[in-house]
Amino acid sequence: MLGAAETGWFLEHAYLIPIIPAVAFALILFFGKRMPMKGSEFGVASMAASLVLAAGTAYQWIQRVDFFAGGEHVGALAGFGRAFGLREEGSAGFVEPVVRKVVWWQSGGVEIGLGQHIDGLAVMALLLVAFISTLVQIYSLEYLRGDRRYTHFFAALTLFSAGMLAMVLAENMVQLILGWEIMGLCSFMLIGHWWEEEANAFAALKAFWTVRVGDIGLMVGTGIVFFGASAYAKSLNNGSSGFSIAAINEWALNGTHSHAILLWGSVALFIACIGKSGQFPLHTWLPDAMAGPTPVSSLLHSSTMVVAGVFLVARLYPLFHTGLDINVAGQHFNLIAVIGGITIIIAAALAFVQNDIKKVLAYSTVSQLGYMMMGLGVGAWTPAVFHIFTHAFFKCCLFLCAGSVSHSGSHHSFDMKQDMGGLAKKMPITTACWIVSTAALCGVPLFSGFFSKDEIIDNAHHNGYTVFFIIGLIGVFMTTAYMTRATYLTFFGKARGAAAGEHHDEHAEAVVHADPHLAAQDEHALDDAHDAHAGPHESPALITVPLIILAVLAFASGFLNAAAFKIEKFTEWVQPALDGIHFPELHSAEFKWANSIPSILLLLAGFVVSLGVCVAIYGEKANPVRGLTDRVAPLRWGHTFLVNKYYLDFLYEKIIARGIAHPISKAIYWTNQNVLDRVVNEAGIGARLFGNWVYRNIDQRVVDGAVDGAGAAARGSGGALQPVQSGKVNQYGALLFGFAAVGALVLVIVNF
Amino acid sequence: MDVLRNQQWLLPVGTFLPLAGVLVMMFVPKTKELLHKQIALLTMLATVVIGIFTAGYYAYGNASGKLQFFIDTEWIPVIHSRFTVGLDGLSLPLYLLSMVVTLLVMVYSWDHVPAPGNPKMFLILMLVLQTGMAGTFIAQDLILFFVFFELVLLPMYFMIGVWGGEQRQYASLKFFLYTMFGSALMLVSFLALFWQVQQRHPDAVFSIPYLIQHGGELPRAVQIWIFSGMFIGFAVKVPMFPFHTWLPDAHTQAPTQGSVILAAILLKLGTYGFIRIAIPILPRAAIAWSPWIGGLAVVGIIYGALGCLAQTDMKRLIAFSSVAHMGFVMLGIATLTPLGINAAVFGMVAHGLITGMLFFIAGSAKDRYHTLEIKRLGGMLKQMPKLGWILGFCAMASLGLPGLAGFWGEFPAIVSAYNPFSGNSIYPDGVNHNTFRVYMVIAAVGTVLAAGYLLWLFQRVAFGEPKDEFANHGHAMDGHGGLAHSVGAAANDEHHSDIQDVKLTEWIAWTPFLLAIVVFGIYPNLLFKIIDPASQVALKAFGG
Amino acid sequence: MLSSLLGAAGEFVRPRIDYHALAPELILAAGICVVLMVDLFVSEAKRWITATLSGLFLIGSAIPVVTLAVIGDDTRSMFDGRYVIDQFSLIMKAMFLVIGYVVVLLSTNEVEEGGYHQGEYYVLLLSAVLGMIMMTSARDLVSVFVAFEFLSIPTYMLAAWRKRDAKSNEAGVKYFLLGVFASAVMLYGMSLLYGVTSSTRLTDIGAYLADHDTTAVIALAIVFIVVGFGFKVSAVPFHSWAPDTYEGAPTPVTAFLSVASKAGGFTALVSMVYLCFPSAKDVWQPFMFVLAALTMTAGNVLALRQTNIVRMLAYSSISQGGFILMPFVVAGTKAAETSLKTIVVYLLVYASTNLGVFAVVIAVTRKTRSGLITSMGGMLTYAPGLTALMTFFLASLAGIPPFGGWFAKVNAFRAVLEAGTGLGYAIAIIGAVNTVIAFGYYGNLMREMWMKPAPDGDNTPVRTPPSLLAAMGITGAATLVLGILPQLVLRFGDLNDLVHTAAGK
Amino acid sequence: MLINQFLILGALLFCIGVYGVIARKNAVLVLLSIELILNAVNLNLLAFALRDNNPDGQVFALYVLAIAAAEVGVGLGLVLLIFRNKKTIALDELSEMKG
Repeated sequence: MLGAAETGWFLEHAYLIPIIPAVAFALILFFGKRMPMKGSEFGVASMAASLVLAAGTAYQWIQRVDFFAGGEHVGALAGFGRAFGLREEGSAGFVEPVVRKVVWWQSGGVEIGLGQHIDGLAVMALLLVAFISTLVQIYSLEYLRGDRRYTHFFAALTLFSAGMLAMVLAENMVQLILGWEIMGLCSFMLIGHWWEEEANAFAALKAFWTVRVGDIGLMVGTGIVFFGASAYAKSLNNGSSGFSIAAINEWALNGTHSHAILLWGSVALFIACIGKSGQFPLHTWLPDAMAGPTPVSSLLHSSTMVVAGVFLVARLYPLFHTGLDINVAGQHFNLIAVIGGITIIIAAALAFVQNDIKKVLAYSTVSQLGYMMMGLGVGAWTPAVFHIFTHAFFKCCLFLCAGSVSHSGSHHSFDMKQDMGGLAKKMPITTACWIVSTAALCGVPLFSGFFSKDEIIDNAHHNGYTVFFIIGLIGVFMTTAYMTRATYLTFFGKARGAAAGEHHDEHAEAVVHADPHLAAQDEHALDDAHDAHAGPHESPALITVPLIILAVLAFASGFLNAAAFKIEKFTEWVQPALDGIHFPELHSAEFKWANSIPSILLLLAGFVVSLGVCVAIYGEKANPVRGLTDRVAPLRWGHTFLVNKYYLDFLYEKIIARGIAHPISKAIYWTNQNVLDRVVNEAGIGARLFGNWVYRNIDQRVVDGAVDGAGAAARGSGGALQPVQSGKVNQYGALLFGFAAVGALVLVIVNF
Repeated sequence: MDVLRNQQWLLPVGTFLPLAGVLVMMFVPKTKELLHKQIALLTMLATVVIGIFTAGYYAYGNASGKLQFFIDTEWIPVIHSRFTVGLDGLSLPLYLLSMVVTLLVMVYSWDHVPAPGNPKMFLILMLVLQTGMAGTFIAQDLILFFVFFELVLLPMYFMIGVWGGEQRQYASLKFFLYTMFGSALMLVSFLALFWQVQQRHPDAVFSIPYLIQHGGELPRAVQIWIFSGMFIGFAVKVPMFPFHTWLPDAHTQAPTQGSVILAAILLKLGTYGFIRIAIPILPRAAIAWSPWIGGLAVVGIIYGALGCLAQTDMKRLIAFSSVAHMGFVMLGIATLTPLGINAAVFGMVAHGLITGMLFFIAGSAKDRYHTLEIKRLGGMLKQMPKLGWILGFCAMASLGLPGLAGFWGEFPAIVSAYNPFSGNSIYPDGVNHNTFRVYMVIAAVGTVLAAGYLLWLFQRVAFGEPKDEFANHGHAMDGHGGLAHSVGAAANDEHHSDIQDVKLTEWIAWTPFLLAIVVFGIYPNLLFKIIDPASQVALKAFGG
Repeated sequence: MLSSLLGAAGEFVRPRIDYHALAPELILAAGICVVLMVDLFVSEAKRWITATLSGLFLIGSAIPVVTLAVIGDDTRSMFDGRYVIDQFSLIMKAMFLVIGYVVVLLSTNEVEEGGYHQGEYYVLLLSAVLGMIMMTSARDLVSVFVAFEFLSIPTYMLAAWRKRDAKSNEAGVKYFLLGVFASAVMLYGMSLLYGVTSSTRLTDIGAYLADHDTTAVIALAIVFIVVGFGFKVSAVPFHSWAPDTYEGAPTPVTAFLSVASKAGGFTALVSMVYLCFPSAKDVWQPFMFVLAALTMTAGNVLALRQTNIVRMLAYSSISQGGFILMPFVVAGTKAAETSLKTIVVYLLVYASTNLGVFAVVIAVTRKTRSGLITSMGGMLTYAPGLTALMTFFLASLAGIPPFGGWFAKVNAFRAVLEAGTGLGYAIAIIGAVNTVIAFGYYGNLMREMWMKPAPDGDNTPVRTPPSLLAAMGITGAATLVLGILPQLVLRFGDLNDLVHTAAGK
Repeated sequence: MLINQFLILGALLFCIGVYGVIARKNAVLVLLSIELILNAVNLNLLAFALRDNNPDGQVFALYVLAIAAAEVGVGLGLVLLIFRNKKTIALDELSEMKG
């Protein structure tokens, strides 16, 4: 009964957004090779199409919100038979999400739909993903030109976006898992794109496995929540089951359930988020994932794969909010906040010791995700979501810049210390974009990061999470510091290695080994129009244009929700009704410049200190600071500790994985072969078989052994019986009559 | 019902038609190998056509809860056994699956008759096998079930023993003695069940529907004893954890076709037996046993996965993975909920398709490399991109990736384990939910291990560079390899070397599998809609 | 003094003789004479006629059996109930005649090529069969005894038929001496029984024993009688002759011994147990239990160790005999009828299957000329048909569906379980275990045929003569039918009359 | 009454016969011992027939005599056969087949 004003074609058909790329994936698969552009056109076209749809959806959603923002919709709402939540300052009233679905499968009375759950969050994410994916695909046209598995790459990339989009607008948990896992698969294919190299293949596996470990939580959690919520979902009788997201959220809030279920459910689900969003302690796969081509890294780490975890928390926020007692007076810690906080610090710390520019960015991503998680953890939902939004732009831009650098500046190397430095002059555009994005990342006022990140920190303070407030501030300092370092090493100072245009062979060799990308595209390396032998230079338009667009957004996107200037469009559009029925009642802080002073100061401090140190260490003239970590033991220990990533990888790979893969499974298998099999054999087939089998493992004898063994016990008696069969007539007679006599005797006595 | 009665002939014909083919082939001299292949193929085609008719006349929706094409005629009154056959939602998928799989295996055998040749006998055995399998799925009388169940035994025994690998004789005998032992116990418990029922109802018969009506009346202790007999009988076939040791040997030694049929159908006989016979007839025993079944199931999941990680032989690894996957099926069954049982049946079909496919790949790889030792393989993607990517695809399907068939067997099974016996409103026997919640977590861990061994296998076999011993022959990468080749066009460029990519017959035999995996994965309701009503009926005994 | 007794017996009345009922025996008897005569007058080259003739006569004497069955009114008894034609005897007669026919088919080439004395051979064969079909109707100690000797003595000679072959002689002598000894012991038992009950008519004896409680003498008598028949059915420990004799005798004769004379023994045992001393069950039931258990177990265990195929089959047939003895254990309980049916069914199945096995063995040994199990290797390559057939038969013996054996076994278990007595359950368990053990040697043989190469690498196909093919056809068909549609065979054969007399009515 | 003496004599003969069968190695002697048993049987039968004078026992005895004759005939034939092939009739020589 909603009028045209409230909904519209785009809203109704948002489900097309993931379908288009999915179809494109199939097209690329089957006809990709036949196409002039090797199938990439399908990818780009489909992403563009989804972008248009997403934009349309966003537009109509805003319309819808405005409609509901007005007062006259109460009557319309009455149709939904919902109590109407009290209105917070600056937040719209409850806006009915557009939920449409078709029956996907029903089993044992459960009916699972396949459809869309469009609300502010979904719209935001859709737009974001579609937009970034489009840019990344355009960028890849150039970046991967001539690659061996060009078609394959675009196929996987497109499917990847499809997966993310499907997850974003998932109507229920099963559909969400579907998208979630498809992303996992594609990340496997993309990270392992150059699988000829052992390392890449392994990185791909690692990514998949680590995420998969988290998925234990996803499955278990879904199960728990499902059974918790089904009763309530049925009572809604709008066809929603215990899997439906809307149902789960309302159920979590309506308090008709034991808190234990919520607690376990949310904990389990959060484990999944830890795995997906690279939170501590499952963050280790993220840096390794850099083995993939740069566009992949940027897509994965800006807006899609890794934010999926954060997205899930935001999506089921009522569940986590109630389950983990967020914002409950006196609760100064909760799982999400703690994990997020830890992640911020440890990741940032790791970023200092990286020489690979992409790794720096990777760790920065991890730490930013930490911010988002922490934001959600401290009850700052909107800032956290907004941070997803802004972070997408500047982080994607940073990655693409790094790609651009390696593509045209450093001869496909990512090593800041070896092959970079002083590129600012040679690659002005890239440099500019980089700096803008960096500023945004560090949260320089007026840049987008400022408006999102400071909101988080501010709210942490406001909601009484003092510890995390401080952590956030420290985070700001560290972020600035390591980004300054990276910037300095890459674009300033003295040009080194490839950046200086050196190409003596052993170095080239070194590079080949450092970067399989080159190894993979050897056959085209020569006729490459702008190949690195021409020395560092600016990248072509296909690369720079996306950079510029992103850089602009990295700056401007913040103004969607610049509390400082009383602009709260984002909040208005995205934030659901804080009515305690569909969404917990959150209280967000009033923005005051005063509150942001500490972070600004720390930011400056970080910049200055880091710059100083960098000049000191990497600058031309020698000075005492240089090599400090080698001379001072505690520093050295700290350094090695960081270089080894807190030995977490060692723990996972060497101890746990190898432990399971080798000793344990070997032991199990040995048990299987030598104990279990033995027992069964002996019980069933007899000891003889086993003896033969182990000691003379020859078919022939084994089987005979088995056959004879069928009466292993019997054999003994058989042997005993054989003398009886002596062939002597008299003995036969004796036997015959003897038995008869005995039998007779017994029976006679019995019957006397 | 009368509408259905008109098509009654479908079931017997569909089941026994292969035997007609056997009859013909017996009178064709074995030197005419081509003719034999043609006859066998035609027979199976005809059978599948019948199967399609069956599926066509089958009444879907809630009707699939009751038995259709139901025939109930006198067979052996002396032992109160009747020729009772029928088809419902539980059996239909498996019934059809068995036909299709056999047909495709025949296609594959067109140019893959394993040493020592003699396609005549090989194909005849396969046809007999088909009759046995189809019969087991339609039988609605315990004795009839037993007969068909056993009929499967000998052909498989010979298939492994004659056309198998190095240790075939050992493996085949092991397979035989195990199953024989199991089915002996099964038979005894069938008879015992019958006598128990007959003492209460003198006019008792062996028909399953009848026993389902009256089995519940038996006292709990009796039920438990009889159930234990059946349990061992079926568990050996499944195979469940402590009884599984025949499986790796049988699978590894069997010829490709044998492994495929084993994995795709034979293992299902056991699980099917649980759903069709043991649980509905002996509900109280089922409840008493379910924690143990579930326990063994999850042990099997973890155990099989760890076993896989230790393997050095590709085929043996796949074989072990069956133990793990059937663990999921059994877990679903143990929950005694419609959700779980649907998951189980779906899991059976999915596992049949996926693992069957994996065995096909292993077989073809063996044809090319003449070894399946994982450490000697590598870089398959470089030499045989299509084969390599199909392997990847199946690995993904097998580790339960949503959107592919495997997921719908695993995920609902895990979920349903959160609260088992939801349907049970009749028997108040104590049930501890927490046990199953622990199982649930363990099973979920199992999925990770599955990802572990499958991807590890894929990485070691497909990624990287080909090992030197194989590097020289086979074609070098021709600029465009990759996924686009994997499922894609059957354009099948010939390379004159012993390592060549997927062949035509292989494409024909495999494409249906691959398609089915995708289709069922994307639209699982195709199966669930059929299974669901039937499993509801099967659980009636619990008042669900 | 005899005359005085006769006088005491009173006026001699000519008994009414139902020639239709006696027709099978008469035709067979005539056949014997004819064959004998023909044998005298045809030349050595034409001796095969004797085989054909005897076959014809066997079929001929089967005709009245069929007619009788079709008419199938109440039982026909003669000589005031000392010679009875009832359903039971009709089934058994038919079975024996068919067995005889198949054995003739088996023998044809063997005897012809062996250059033995064909005429005499078939005469003896026929007379043995005659003895058997008499046994089925004998309802009197005397006629039982006569029939028993009638079916035994010819087989003594047949066992030693290969005159020049020491093994064959040995087989004959052993069989003979032990057989005679056993029958002598049995006779002694019979004489005691007669002494106690002062009648030789089984029903009278049954009636007497039903009224009086068993005394030591009766127990002794019963044991001795059972021993006599136990020897015939080669029940452990009276089996010791069987392996040696089977191995030594010509294979067709072995087939005959292992099937026909065993069945003959069981027929006698049935009429004894069900008519003569059913009410003394506490004497013979435990005894039967011990026999059955020993027989099936020892048979299996020893069969596992054999290397000679015929010897292996001998032990297998011993253990099968154990399974046939199984229902006797509960013959005195409420499961009496079931167990009687079971025995008949089992005999039918066993006869067809075992004859089939021997047919195949004969066919193969014609090529391999060796009695070793290993000589069956590679059969799949050079004789797939025979292999398949042999597999059927072995499967049937092992009790694997859908071949007759499973039905017989299921029946046997059913019978003993139905009785619900302690002994019944015990024997059931022993039987179940043995079923699995049995596959040990059957499977071993299958493995040889299917999975092993020919030992001498000679893969020339086997040439199977038509007579053998016919034999295989008959037995194979019978085995399959009995397995898939047992009802066809079991429709007739309502054996209640026998059982009801057993119940003492 | 005098029947007991007959029976005791019969039992005695029976035992002797059995002993002979088991102990004698000479085929002919074994044959003879079996004949002893048969005679014991006859003695019994006749005795019983005499006791309650009905002819069955005597008829039975006649049959036994006849058949015993036949048996002996066959038996001696076999023994001759053995003797021709092995030049001995000692039974413990006859153990080619065993086990």
